[in-house]
Amino acid sequence: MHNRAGYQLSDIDGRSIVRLRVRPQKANSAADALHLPRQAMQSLPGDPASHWLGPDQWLLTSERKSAAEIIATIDSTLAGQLYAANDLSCALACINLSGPHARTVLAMGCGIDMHPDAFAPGQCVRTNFAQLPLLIIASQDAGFDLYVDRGYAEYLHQWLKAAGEDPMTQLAPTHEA
Amino acid sequence: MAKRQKNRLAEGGCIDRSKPLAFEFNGRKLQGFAGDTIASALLANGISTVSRSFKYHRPRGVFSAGVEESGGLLTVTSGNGDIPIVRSTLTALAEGKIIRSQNCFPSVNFDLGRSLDFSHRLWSTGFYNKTFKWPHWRWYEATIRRLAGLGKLASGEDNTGYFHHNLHCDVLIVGAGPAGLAAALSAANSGARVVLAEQEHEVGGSLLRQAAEIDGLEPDPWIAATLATLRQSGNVTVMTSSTVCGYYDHNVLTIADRSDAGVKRFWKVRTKQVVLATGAIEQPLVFCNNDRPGIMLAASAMAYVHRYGVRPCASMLVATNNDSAYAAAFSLHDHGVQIPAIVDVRENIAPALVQQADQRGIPIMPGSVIIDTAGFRRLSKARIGRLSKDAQTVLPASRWIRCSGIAMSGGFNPTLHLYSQAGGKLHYNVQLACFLTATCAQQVLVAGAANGRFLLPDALAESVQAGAQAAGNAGFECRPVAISTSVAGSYALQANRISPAGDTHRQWVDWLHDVTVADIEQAAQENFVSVEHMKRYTSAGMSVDQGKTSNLNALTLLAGLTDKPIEEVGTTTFRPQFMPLPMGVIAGQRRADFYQPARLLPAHDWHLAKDAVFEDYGAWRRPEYYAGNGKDRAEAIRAEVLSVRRNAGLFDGSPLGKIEVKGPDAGDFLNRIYVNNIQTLKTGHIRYGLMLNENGIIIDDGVCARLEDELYLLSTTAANADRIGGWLEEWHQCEWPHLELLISPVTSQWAVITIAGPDSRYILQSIDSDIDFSAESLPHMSLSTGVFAGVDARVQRVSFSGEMSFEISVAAKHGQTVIEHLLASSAHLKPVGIEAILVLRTEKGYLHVGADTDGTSNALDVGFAGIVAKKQTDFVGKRSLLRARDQSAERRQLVGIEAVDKHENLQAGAHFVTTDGAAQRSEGMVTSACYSPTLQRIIGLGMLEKGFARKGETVTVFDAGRTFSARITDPVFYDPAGERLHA
Amino acid sequence: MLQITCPYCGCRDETEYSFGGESHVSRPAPDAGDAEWSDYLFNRSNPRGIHYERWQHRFGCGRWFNIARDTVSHEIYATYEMGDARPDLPGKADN
Amino acid sequence: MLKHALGRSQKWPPAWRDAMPAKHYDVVIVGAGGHGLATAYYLAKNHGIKNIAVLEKGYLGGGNTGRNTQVIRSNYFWPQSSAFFDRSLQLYEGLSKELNFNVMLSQRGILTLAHSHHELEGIRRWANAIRLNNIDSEIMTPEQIRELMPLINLDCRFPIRGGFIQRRGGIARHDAVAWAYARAASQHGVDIIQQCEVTGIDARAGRATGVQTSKGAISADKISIAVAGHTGVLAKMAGFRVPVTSMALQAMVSEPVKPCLDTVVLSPVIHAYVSQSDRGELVIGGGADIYNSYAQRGGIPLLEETVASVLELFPAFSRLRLMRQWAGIVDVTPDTTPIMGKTPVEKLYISGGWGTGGYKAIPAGGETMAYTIAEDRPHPLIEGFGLDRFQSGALIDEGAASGVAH
Ligand SMILES: Cc1cc2nc3c(=O)[nH]c(=O)nc-3n(C[C@H](O)[C@H](O)[C@H](O)COP(=O)(O)OP(=O)(O)OC[C@H]3O[C@@H](n4cnc5c(N)ncnc54)[C@H](O)[C@@H]3O)c2cc1C
Ligand SMILES: NC(=O)c1ccc[n+]([C@@H]2O[C@H](COP(=O)([O-])OP(=O)(O)OC[C@H]3O[C@@H](n4cnc5c(N)ncnc54)[C@H](O)[C@@H]3O)[C@@H](O)[C@H]2O)c1
Ligand SMILES: Cc1cc2nc3c(=O)[nH]c(=O)nc-3n(C[C@H](O)[C@H](O)[C@H](O)COP(=O)(O)O)c2cc1C
Ligand SMILES: [Zn+2]
Repeated sequence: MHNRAGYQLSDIDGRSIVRLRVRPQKANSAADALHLPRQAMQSLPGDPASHWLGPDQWLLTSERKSAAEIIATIDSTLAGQLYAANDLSCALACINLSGPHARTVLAMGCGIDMHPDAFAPGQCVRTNFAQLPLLIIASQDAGFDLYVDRGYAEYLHQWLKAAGEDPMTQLAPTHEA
Repeated sequence: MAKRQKNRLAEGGCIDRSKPLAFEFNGRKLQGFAGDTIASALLANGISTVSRSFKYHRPRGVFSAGVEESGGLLTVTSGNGDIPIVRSTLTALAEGKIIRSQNCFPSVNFDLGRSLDFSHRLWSTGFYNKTFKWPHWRWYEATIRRLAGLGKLASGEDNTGYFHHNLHCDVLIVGAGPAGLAAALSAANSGARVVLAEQEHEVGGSLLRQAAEIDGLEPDPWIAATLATLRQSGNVTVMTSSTVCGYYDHNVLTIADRSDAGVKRFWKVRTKQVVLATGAIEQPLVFCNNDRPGIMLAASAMAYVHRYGVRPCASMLVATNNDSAYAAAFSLHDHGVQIPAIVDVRENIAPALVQQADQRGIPIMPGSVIIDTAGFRRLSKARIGRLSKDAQTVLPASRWIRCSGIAMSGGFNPTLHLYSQAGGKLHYNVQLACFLTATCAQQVLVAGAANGRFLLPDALAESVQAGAQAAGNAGFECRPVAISTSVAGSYALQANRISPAGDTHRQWVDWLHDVTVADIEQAAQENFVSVEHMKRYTSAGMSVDQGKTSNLNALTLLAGLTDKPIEEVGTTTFRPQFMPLPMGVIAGQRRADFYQPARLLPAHDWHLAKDAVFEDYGAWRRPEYYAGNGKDRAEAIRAEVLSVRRNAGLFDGSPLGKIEVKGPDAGDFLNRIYVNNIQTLKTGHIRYGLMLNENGIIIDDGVCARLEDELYLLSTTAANADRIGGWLEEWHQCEWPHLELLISPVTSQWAVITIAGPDSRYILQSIDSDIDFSAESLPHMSLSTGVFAGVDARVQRVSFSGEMSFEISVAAKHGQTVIEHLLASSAHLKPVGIEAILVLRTEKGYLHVGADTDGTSNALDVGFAGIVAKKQTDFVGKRSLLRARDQSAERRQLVGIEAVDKHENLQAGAHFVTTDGAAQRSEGMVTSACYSPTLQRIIGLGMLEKGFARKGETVTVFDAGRTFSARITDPVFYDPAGERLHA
Repeated sequence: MLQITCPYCGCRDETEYSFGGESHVSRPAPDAGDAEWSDYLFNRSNPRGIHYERWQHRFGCGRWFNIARDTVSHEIYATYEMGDARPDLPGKADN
Repeated sequence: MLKHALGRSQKWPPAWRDAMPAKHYDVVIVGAGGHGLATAYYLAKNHGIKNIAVLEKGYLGGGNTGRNTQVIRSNYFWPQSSAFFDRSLQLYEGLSKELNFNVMLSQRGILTLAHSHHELEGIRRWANAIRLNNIDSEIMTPEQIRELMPLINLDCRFPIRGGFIQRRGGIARHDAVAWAYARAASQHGVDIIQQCEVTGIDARAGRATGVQTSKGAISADKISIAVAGHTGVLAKMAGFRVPVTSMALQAMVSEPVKPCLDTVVLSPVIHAYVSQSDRGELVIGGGADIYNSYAQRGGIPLLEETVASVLELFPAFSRLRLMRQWAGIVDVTPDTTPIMGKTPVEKLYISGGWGTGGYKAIPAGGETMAYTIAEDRPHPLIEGFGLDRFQSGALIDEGAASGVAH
């Protein structure tokens, strides 16, 4: 039996991550002011990229800007309003999952419909994945970014690796007797 | 050399004669072909007795060709241990399989357990309830247990890969017989996402076992063409060897998938619509000695010739109450099986059938039934009797007919297990003598034989509509395909399945549990007449096939015995699993390390390198102690404690729950949450607080820091962080949504490094930092922020050890470097694990929620009466503390304790006892205890009735049968004045 | 496995949520008598039929919301936000 | 038995009589589960009351009594619980003789596991409390545990550090208990009326006078409710509220195999318990689905969780097949202690709140309720189990104190 993994995992380090939370009544105005997605499960590209977490919160991520810079922009835009912008760059680890069987692997861990029509590039979803809270972002071109509490990153990594033992996640499924 | 397969036909069947497979059965080397099941290969080799029955150890043969199998349940070795109770009729043969009979000793052909059969009258229904009472059941239990059980637990390593998958679709079609395939064609045509699941290793269902013509094609080409169309459509997933086992709420179904060797998958399917095209299961006839090897279901016998190219026996008597067995008889005949007669309960038989039988020279015996069979190990003959006019008795004259097998048909019963699981109700159809669908709670359509359409044209016509309708219901265009068939056929039936003659003790109803007609009669006599009582008393339908071939006959009998219509008797409840499935499949990947996730500290690797011994505390994996230099547990903990008391210790407190609460109403909110007054807390300061539930019970404690005017940071115990976060949200969102505040959990963002001990200030001051660690600018219970060792840090001066102590929070990614930097800076600083911290806090009398308190401890029990009394405003749990019971002085209260004899081994879990008359009574217990290296004796904390008033008293401690004396003390053993804390 | 529709995120598995018990239970004032207080603490309507209950989308958006669910069939008749009034469900009697 | 084996045409006597409801009874008991039937039996036997009806909406013993995992033990933390449950165990020990029906009591021991040093302390606390309640309880080391059950995996995800065993604990055949009481009660003249659903409770001036049923109205001097998961529904008919939540508690059985587990084992952390029945199936229990339910069926998440837990403890069971999964509706109280005794309605009594653990309580539950009904005051063993404790705050919280409720 040959094992040709139909997916790849890579750790993504150094990304700045900020969570913004506002009062639900103020969510739309904050979203408009900061160009954040207003629609459920929506991710918007940009620097920072912004991802819908709930009707009153977003995750902002950036490769280039520091968390402090992102927060400073929020501070100036939402000055005088109640909001909470927390740097979570360390709290969350990010694992990128890509390859033709990435969706197969994701569907092994959670009940989200992984059909590309139901979860398309440009969308994000928070779910219970293999008993963990996980944010999955379907990027336009680079598979999926998975954001997990850093304490659980090792577990998640091992879990995702172990999924490769299922021939369904391998490039040439083996059907040996 | 493998023997010739004596019952294999020269041609035909979906097997590949060019791929022989060698296997072993009870030590005999045999051969089958690719495409065989174990059962078909055994039959091909002329093996009739394959196992022994559960209770009477009767010889049994292969009984069916499908999921309803009761005889061919065998132990199979396949490089994955010896697996018992394998369904030989559903398991594809593979090279090298070693197959054994089970439930027999010493061998399947000569089984000592058979003596149970000869004394069967002793073991009738309920025998264990009525006997074995004297002198006591325990005298018999072990023997009975050894006799019970089908096969031995699988042994050896389990190398199977078990995996879970989730799937969403619009239409799930269960069963890929002609009905399922037709429904799939229509559903696919609409553009819906379709899943078609079939439990057998190939699709086709009953088409594989019969001659037919669909769209001008024979079965095999039509199936192949249909599969090709479905695969091309792009929106259909066809799954084989995939049994739909459970139908749960909200249209979620589970599939056990065995399609890859060495791998078992469990699919959880969420679907908008379900089409059940699960076919029907042929029901057996009940007559005397109807369980001998060679007796099988007629459609199954037909399956062996058609699908596997195997003659089940050389000559088969066909017995039936309906038309369908004629096709079996003709098929068998046409494939070289001798048919001595067709025994039909009906007087009037369709002329077309009679004519076809005549053409083949097969005699028909109308109005007749089998009344007994004979044969030693294998069947040799059957006795036929003629029914009286009313079919209630058998006329005296009878005759024996020689045969080596019987193909019987009592008609079909739709496979509605999943329908019932889905909340479907069944009703009894008198004409078809079976149960059909009535109404269902969930979104399900039933088509084909499962819906009583036992003729191919009807089944196809209905199914193309059902497939389209399901897609339509799921929001797609309803586009049925057209399928034509020229087969006509007939399915007339007369309801009698049970022979009116013979010894009812020898008429099997449930083959697997050896339940006979006599057992059911007895149950009825004893008034176990509810169908559920009958089931439980006789255990009919409770074995591994869950009554697939016995339930209908059992309740037909019960109806007769109680003079009720079958409809009124009703069925027992159908439950998952439709077919039993290995527990490993259900657990999936959730094994060992993946059973529950472990949460690692930011500096996990560093702890590992320092010889930390880890244990799980809540979700976190934390250093219990550091076992450097071969230290044992106690020794290591002692040294760690002393390093804190004498110099300084470094403790990784990162798991501490951290939640920010921000907003103009944050203070107000927290004041409602904590027992303590938060409104008087000043910016830059910290307060210890207790949280209660509404019943006044302590649920957590921790400190609350006011970082800014409108920003607070709460610390919770590590294990409770997530729970408290959720709890705060619930109060805010559900009870006080008008309060202007935001709750932000930030636990993992920060590594928290605690430096505690008399040297701690000095050590911190030696590190490059702009934070002033002096007692004046950073007194106990205050905080400061700045740059520390080159990174941003917040320092809280709080203590869980009783020493001067600083909690340094830095971004988690810097945790390890800061730890390394600190340790490098001073030889006096030693890492300490969680056990040392627990000793330190016990010495200081600090509460450990969950150890010193449990779900019965309220705030007053731990000395919060003063704080509660002073606080004017309401808080969660306050009202409960006002109940007389909660205020009572009789309650268990927190105390310190030490053994009078200081060498006495005082342990947590011991109880305080008082003597109430003759009996000892617990007055509470030791909740924490440890050897205090500081005080050099064992000390403890406990909860004791009226404890606050009993300081100085000597009490009796009980532990594992021993008692000894102990003294009640103040809980604070160390530095009661707090000089070291405030230093 | 229940499929519960979060008003904010859409339909998800029951395993994404925490169950919060009966909704619309009002918290008495602090000066409530023992009887009223214990009724609030412990007694719930626990109906065989429609149960108005609250759930938190714990693994998703974190919001609490209400649903009306039949405790026999488990069918969910309505989903509504925290603070909204109990919806009228004509024809769906409490049994 | 032999008589029947030899004589062909011998008829078996009915286990119990079918009865049509009379107009009036001295005592009407709602619910023919173990508790209702045992109460009727002891009322007749110990208190000489003969004019009794037990009304059952389905078939007798078809509620939780007929679907539970059979665990019997008396190793409770609080003295009140221990005293009551041990009385029950003692009655169980003589039950087959008393009722002349083998209930197959198998005192094979029940072992509770600890998975960390701190749990071991908790176990010590618990085991000591039990011994002080005069109940047998022994702490065991991992090695002793392995000897008792060779298939156990001591090094599971949460390694087993020890446990404690009550050797007198074990299992008894659930159906047999219901049938044995039904048979004995019927012999004492009790009317057991099946397919008779109580739809209303009549009261006049705060005093219960009768019931409305699917078979008509029945008047009674005294009425007792013993309907387990439906306690809340019946209380509502009588106009008061009870602090119970009805939930679907799941159980499952595997295919039957030869003996492979001789003790009942339970883990509060790896949440599952398992024993092997005399017929060979593993009988497995876990938790309840998290939401209120009156549906006697279970969901997938708990199934997975429970099976995964069993396999953590016994990896050797991975290839054993699960045969059937079902659920029963249990009425869980806030302190996991039953509700027994009088109600706000005079002459109306209640035995409920049995939650996940009332099977083991059936004999003592019946005995003490019979006393309570006959004397119109709580039996001393159940004085603390009344409804009034919720108002006073005098909860008897087993779950909170020991971590295990049932
Ligand atoms: C899966 C499971 C596992 C369990 N495991 C254990 C265990 O291991 N050990 C243990 O000690 N306990 C266990 N229990 C709990 C135990 O089964 C119950 O506490 C006990 O059986 C309760 O007995 P009962 O007679 O009060 O109720 P039941 O046996 O439920 O009887 C109540 C009867 O009342 C009837 N009824 C309800 N409403 C009406 C009405 N309106 N009119 C007429 N009749 C009505 C019901 O049909 C039912 O037959 C378990 C329970 C379950 C569900
Ligand atoms: N001659 C008769 O009297 C008679 C009786 C019954 C069926 N049939 C034939 O069958 C035709 C009907 O075809 P059909 O498609 O309705 O039935 P079918 O028996 O051909 O197909 C049902 C299929 O469902 C599968 N199945 C059942 N339960 C399953 C589960 N839980 N998971 C996965 N697969 C499952 C079976 O393995 C089978 O392949 C009739 O028209 C007739 O030709 C004839
Ligand atoms: C201890 C115990 C053992 C059981 N063993 C079996 C069994 O061997 N076979 C079986 O089919 N069901 C078994 N059951 C389950 C019952 O068939 C049934 O599912 C359960 O009593 C619930 O009833 P219901 O499914 O009719 O609602 C057992 C139940 C219990 C409580
Ligand atoms: Zn949501």
